[in-house]
Amino acid sequence: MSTYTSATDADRKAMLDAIGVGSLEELFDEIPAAVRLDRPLDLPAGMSESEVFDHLSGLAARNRHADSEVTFLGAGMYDHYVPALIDSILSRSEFLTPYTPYQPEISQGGLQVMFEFQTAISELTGLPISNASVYEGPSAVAAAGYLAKQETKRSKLVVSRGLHPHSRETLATHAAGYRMTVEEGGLDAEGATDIEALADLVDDDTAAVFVQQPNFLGTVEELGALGEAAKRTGALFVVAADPLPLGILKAPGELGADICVGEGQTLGNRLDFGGPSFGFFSAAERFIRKMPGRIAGETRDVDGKRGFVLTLQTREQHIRREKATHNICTAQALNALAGVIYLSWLGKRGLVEMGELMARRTHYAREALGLEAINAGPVVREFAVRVPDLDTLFERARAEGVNPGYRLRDTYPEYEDGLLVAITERRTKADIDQLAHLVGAVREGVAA
Amino acid sequence: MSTYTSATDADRKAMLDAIGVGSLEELFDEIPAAVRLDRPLDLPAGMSESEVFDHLSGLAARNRHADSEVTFLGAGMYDHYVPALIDSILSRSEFLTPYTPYQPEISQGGLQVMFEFQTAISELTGLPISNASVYEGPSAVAAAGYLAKQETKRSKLVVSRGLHPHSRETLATHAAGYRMTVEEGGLDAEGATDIEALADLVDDDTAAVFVQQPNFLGTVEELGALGEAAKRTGALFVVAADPLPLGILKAPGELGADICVGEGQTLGNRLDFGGPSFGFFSAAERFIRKMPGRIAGETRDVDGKRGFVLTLQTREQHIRREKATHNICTAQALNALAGVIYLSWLGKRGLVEMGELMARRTHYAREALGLEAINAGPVVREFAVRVPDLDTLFERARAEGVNPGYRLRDTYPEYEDGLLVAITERRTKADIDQLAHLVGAVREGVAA
Amino acid sequence: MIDAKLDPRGDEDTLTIYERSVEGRRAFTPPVEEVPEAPLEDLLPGWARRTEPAVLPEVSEPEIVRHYNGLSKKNFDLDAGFYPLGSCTMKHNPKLHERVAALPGHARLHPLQDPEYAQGALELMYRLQGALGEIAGLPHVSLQPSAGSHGELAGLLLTHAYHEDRGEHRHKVLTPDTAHGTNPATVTMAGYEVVKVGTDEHGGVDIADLRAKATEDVACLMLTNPNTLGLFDRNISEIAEVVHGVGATLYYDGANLNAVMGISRPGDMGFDIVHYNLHKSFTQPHGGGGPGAGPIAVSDRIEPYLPRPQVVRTEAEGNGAGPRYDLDHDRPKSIGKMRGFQGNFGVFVRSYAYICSLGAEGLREASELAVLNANYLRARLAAPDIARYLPIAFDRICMHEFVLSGKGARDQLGIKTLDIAKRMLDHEVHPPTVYFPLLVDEALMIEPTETEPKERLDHFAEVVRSILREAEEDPEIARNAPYTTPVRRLDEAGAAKRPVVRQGMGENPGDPARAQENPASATGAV
Amino acid sequence: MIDAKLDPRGDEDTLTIYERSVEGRRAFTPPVEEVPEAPLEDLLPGWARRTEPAVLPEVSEPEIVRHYNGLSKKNFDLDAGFYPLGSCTMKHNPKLHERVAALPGHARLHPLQDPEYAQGALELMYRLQGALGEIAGLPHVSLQPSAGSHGELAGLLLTHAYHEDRGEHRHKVLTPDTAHGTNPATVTMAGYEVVKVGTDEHGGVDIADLRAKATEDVACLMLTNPNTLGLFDRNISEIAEVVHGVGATLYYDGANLNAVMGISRPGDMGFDIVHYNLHKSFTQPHGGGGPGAGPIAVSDRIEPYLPRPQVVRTEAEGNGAGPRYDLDHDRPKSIGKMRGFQGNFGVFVRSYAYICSLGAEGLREASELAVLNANYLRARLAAPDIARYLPIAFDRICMHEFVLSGKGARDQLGIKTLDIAKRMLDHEVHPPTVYFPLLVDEALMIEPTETEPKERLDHFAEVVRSILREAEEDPEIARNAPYTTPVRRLDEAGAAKRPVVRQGMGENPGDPARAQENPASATGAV
Ligand SMILES: Cc1ncc(COP(=O)(O)O)c(C=O)c1O
Ligand SMILES: Cc1ncc(COP(=O)(O)O)c(C=O)c1O
Repeated sequence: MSTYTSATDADRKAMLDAIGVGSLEELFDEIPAAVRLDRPLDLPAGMSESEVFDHLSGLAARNRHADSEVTFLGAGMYDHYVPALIDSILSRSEFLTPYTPYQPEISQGGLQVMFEFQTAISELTGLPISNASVYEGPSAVAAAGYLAKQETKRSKLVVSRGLHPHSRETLATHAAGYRMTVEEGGLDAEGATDIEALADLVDDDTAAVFVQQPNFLGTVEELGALGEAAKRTGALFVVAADPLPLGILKAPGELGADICVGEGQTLGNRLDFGGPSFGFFSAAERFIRKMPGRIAGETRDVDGKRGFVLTLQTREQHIRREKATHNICTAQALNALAGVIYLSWLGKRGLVEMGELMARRTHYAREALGLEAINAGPVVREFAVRVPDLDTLFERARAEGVNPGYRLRDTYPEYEDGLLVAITERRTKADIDQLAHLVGAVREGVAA
Repeated sequence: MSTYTSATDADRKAMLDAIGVGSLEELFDEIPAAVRLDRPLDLPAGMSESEVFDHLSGLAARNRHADSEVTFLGAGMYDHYVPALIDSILSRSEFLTPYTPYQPEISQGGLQVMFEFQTAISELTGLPISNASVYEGPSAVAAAGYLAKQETKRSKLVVSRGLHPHSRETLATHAAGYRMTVEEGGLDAEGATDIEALADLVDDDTAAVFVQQPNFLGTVEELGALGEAAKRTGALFVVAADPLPLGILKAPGELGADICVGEGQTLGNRLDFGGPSFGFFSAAERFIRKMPGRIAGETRDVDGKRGFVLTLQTREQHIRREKATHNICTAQALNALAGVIYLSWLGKRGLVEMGELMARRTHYAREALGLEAINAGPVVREFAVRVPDLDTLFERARAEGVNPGYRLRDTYPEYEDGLLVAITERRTKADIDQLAHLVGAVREGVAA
Repeated sequence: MIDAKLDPRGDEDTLTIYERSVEGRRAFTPPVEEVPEAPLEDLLPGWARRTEPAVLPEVSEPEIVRHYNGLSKKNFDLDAGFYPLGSCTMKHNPKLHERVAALPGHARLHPLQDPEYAQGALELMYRLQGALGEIAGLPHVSLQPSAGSHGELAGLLLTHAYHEDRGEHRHKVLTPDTAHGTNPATVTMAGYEVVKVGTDEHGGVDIADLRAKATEDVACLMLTNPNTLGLFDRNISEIAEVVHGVGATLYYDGANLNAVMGISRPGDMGFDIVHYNLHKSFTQPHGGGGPGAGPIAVSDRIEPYLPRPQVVRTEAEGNGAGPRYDLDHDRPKSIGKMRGFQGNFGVFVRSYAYICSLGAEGLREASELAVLNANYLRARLAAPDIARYLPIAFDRICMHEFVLSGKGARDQLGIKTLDIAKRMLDHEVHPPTVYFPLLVDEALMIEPTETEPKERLDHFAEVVRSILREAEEDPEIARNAPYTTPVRRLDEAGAAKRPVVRQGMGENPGDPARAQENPASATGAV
Repeated sequence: MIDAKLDPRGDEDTLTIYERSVEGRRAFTPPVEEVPEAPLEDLLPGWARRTEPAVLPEVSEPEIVRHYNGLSKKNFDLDAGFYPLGSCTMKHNPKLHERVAALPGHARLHPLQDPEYAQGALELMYRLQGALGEIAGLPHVSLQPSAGSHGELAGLLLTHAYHEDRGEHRHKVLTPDTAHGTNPATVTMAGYEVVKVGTDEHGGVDIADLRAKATEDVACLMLTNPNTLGLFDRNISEIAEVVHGVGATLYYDGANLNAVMGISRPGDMGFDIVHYNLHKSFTQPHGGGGPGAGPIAVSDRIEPYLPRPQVVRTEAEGNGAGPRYDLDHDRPKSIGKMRGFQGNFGVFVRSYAYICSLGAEGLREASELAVLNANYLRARLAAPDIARYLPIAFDRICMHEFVLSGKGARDQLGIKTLDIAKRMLDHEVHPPTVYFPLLVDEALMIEPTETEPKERLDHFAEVVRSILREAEEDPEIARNAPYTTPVRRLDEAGAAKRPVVRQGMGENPGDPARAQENPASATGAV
């Protein structure tokens, strides 16, 4: 008998009697023989808890994780420290196991968390409305595209090449469903979005223009100018942002963004080989009834006591069905909880300190490596350089337990020898110096 | 400012004003200058959370733990699997952070756990009274000695050499305080307590006789006969038992034990380099007002609702002070909780299955190794053998990531070449075969 | 019971973390800085630099913990009691899964780690793909979608790509009137028009209606089987024939897969595309609204269009070496990506652990017991004193769930399904899904799952009985319920009318004194 | 507020795990057996074999989790709110500590692992020894004792060994009348006779009385400073002189160390032996009654007698190599062992992490703020409308805690300290320690600790005020409190008179039907 179920033989008998059938099989008489599986599933037999643990530990041991090497790999997810209080709170069954809060009277904890989360995200992005989470970063970009379609009824989406390749591809995939086209504007010689090239793509049929802050190469984009170019013909200006550096970067909402979305992993979520984390979605107030996803709102109960509910539900699939603003149902509540705990943990001053620390170390690293910059302009957590002998560097570095970063050629063939280096508070000066030393050694070897 | 405290500068000022002093220092004017420390403590500066984590991870990485080798090391603590639900429940602040339940109305959770724990321990030991935990195994033995002193007013304690060396030494250390002497009876050629030798030591001044089940070599002792010998002159018969094999071994209480104590680590507690775990203490009903430690009892509240309280407190130090039955205050409540969850997890049938599994594998291992047995009689989880070239075996085995067990010569010089091999459900047939293969290889090498 | 005078507990428990903030407090210390202390002005130009800090709470660690622990206590959860939320499969979440998901080799693995150094993760995904494919009876699996509705969207995008690739331009998608809301919402998002198909008197698809609507312009029929009434559609093979007859795809909404694991497979029923809700059938904890994962499985003809990358396995070349796992990006007909990276890997770990624990037999037993529990509870609730108020919508053997109608209670007792649900809160059980499926008047959709013991089902039946009996005496009790919860019925209409969706927006009912401690920031968000 | 008719919640919540047991259910599956399936009869002789299985609960995993989660909700805990339990130092337990203690290198390390393969653990212990020694101002530390009272016993056994080694046979130990109960209990366990020393009008040791009782037969004076009144004994140097003058040792009960870390050191005060409560000053979570740890530190003359083994450090011999840590068992004068293995290592990890986090400055600040918080709360409670009922026992600047007397409330309002404490439960704060120290009539011993924010102290003062004000109107409210807790006042006398200390003992008030499902076992324990 399974250890997750309780039905003993005696239970089964009593229950079958109450139902009025003679056997378990009889319950499945409803299923025509033609579509019944007449053999056991071709899967291994069940295992005891310790055996499953051993099996999965064995698999996990074959991954080189962020504590088993010194990693400069970022490119969308970053090795930040997740404080222990997040584990402690998230592991509570009261947060871990409930469904979406359909019964607000017994879900005030989760609902208030959403309200707090929405507040914090609005603070970061400078946009007054935020939902309670979407799946993750790139699909949040796609969700912004859908809002733009519904809002403008136009059929073209314009993206900067500085937008994460996964976001661009995800948007394109979704755009096929939206029956929209996607056009891409390139980067300039500084690794920033080429404003003129982008402006040239924006026309009367453009529903939205997408840029990323900082962009994929780590460049801090001039959002103000980009926004102006984007909005000339009434397109929406959508900024995809890493929320963590927003502690030191001007809020997208202050620089003209209509919508700011992003990947929330950097806010207290594990790397988890790419998920689950959360996406966030914030927008100007006029979009409040066009937002995707759950939104918690404040209200009062019949006794006048303050409380929270899921609100503006007439936007949603379970009420509006084919007219819904989005099809999302299950989102990323637990990950968003990690996000708001993380932001509370950092606090108002810590967020700035974290941003400053990253910016300082990033600049230090760019100088220490002494390589030709692909983006020489402002950077805060990541930067791209050209490495004459990239493969040799990787070979040597990995043998020493160092992961130098992301090879741009995989997604940006124009930067064949490009290396994207990410910095977090986990990368100490000693780590950076070690990478610099490796770079130096390889260059000498190449020169020799 | 520390992140665990909240007093901002403004708070401090307001609070000092309310107190009516001008500075924090003033509060310490109470302490004479002569005994004030006039320098900072000679300790490193504080660190951020991630730095502390890195530092401790670095230390932890320098330990070879039970998942990083195949270990046959037991000798009092054993590598059993701790099911995940224990972590989940123990990590709840409601169990982790409260004090001893001095206010029963807001401690019913902890108190009921104690009641359930006491019930389960009584079931295992076959003795009707159990307390809610003592520190750990050897000091539980010492606590039994103190009860025996108070009960019999006699001055001698007799121990079997089969009692864990740590228990014997701890008892002797405490006996110095009790103003009692300790005499030791040896083991026979089969590695069991030599009943006659023990009987010879028992006289009219003997307060208690101590044996262990299974004994340190793993031998299952004939408790019935030992108990008879022990109790001839009115001494108490104390059995120190590993609670896990009690699923298949006759309960000490059925075989004449007056007191059964033991180390609880094997019941769902981590190895933790030796602690914290818990000790248990169970006894015949006549000792109910002489027990050490906390005891939870069932009662009712003013509305007639069932509830639990700490009971029989007139035994304890906070009421009885110098007349207390023991000085224990803080015990091991959280570890005992792990114990009762573990026993509920195993359940009535699982406890037997676990015992059978250990016994089967233990016998398999003893045969597979093909070495001369030190204890050829019944064993259930551990056994002792002679290894002609013990040091070579350790050298080779450790190089292969195998820890063959415990070298008896450290505490039993009479078994110079003795190896104590422990088996748990974590040691698979393949592990045992690997050890057997190593033993074979070394013997061939020795022979050659 | 407690009279107001005796209960001094106040409203402190509704303060937000912002309202607990005091300037200067903190829970975070930055690590020691070893690199040169350049001022930010030197590193970032003025146009990029934030001048007013974002307003975040300022709270010490102990008080953050107390705040969120306190909030948690206002949630009812699956580990607290019975949670028969229909269509949601609230089965036990084994604690082992949290442990294995937290292993650093999983939790701390970067998604762009070279496959060479992520062999364990890729093997796990590959094995999970294989197991899911076997369970659905469809060979090709993509783990990428993030939830059920995301899987649905992927499914329709695949359908679109498939038809376009054949030069067919189709515009309609059929959904039964019992469909979950995500189905029609997805249809619109995927660029199709929804055409509703009716339900017959047995609770299945109205075949005549289907035949009428299944035209050459139809791209897909989205179905779940058992459907949202908890009934297995016996005509499934005929339905498949009709749909395939017009060249459309048949899509399986896998939310109800928990009824048929190891018993009947969507692939064998004729479905082309299936999504799984790993957070339902495969027990990823729901987290109060996610995370989940919505992998999809497809038949051969759909395979070329699957999202990229796919996890693939290459057999070893040399001897001794094991197989190698890789991410295959080179899929020219792929629809592209549904999201970043490879999907919700942490969810995969848990669901894979679940499949390992249960094995073939255990999965089948899980479905059997889910169906046993549902039918037993159905039988208990068929007692005349209950069924006269809450008759079952379709009186048949059900699968893993069933739907009652609250029509009788409304008409005879004057209490609505909502009132019954709210009164259940006082009994410390979670109410069923209510007012869905739309087809059933005052619906109560009950899914006990296999992990509930018989006593919980018996208790639930008694709760229902006692609520009805109480309402016979005094319907006001239910109408004004709940009474024992942290808050009572909330003004949802008011919340939607004048939305306050963040701290300080509109009228803030928080303590004004505290509000002043957090003056509005430059962005105006707080 | 809820009237009985509206609250259907029953007594189900008091069922024990035994009462939830149903024969045949299980949460455990044994691993697959690969070795020969010998029947137990072949492996164990009949005299050794159990015939009737021990009665343990039979429950599935989900229901075990629900049971214990449910129980947990009936506990008030430090993460729930203010917990000013005097003498217990209920300071915040940082969550980081649970994480580092759970690292497999710590949690899965066998205590008898060869030191060579346990260098990290030994280094941690060595570093902790060093830090504790520095904090106490005594150079030699043994981490072995399991709790404070165990440390006390170790201290007296050391004293005994020390004197015996010098050929001195002493029989008495002095303890002040303010001493914690463990002190006299320990004295008896260590074979000595207790001699009580009085308290002077400032709350310190009565020096004259001490001088009179400090004879050559005295082995030790056990003291805590600040003492249990929260007062620092200004005469400490004189006291030390008197005690040392007769050749006795001076023992420091470290339960109150949290007042003086980095400010004043027991070693500098003249103490010979100190114990620490790592579960107090060094924030090991209390776990509802343990685990803790009670390391000791001693002066040079006591060092030879310390328990074995000791962790020692050997400097590297070759160059490049680091130091090596070892367990030194070769201590001929050692008193032996206080327990198995090396002590509660898991506790050491947490306390070491704490010391690393705070550092020298942070530890001092912790003590400063503990004293600030105590004095602030003292000042708040000195308001005339409170102090007239609850005057402070000794009106001085206090250290980390202070003691009020409930005499006024009892005499003028007719409510006892116990009533006030019970009424606090309704306010969701933990009451102070009550009726200790014995010296103070109707004592309330209040220790806020440094981790409480000012608002919590203010709130507590308001709670006290409101309870007193309410009692002025109607003392019955407090006398019958609490009202809002899972149970109300319990019959403790009855429990002690007819003790029921396990399931099924004596009269069992559980549901008799359920009790029958668990028939008594052979051992009669259930
Ligand atoms: C029948 C049905 N289909 C689809 C969904 C959507 O799944 P998800 O919430 O994972 O997006 C649900 C979830 O409630 C469902 O019940
Ligand atoms: C003053 C004092 N001494 C000694 C002790 C005993 O410490 P432990 O509970 O760790 O044995 C305590 C604990 O309450 C105490 O407060």
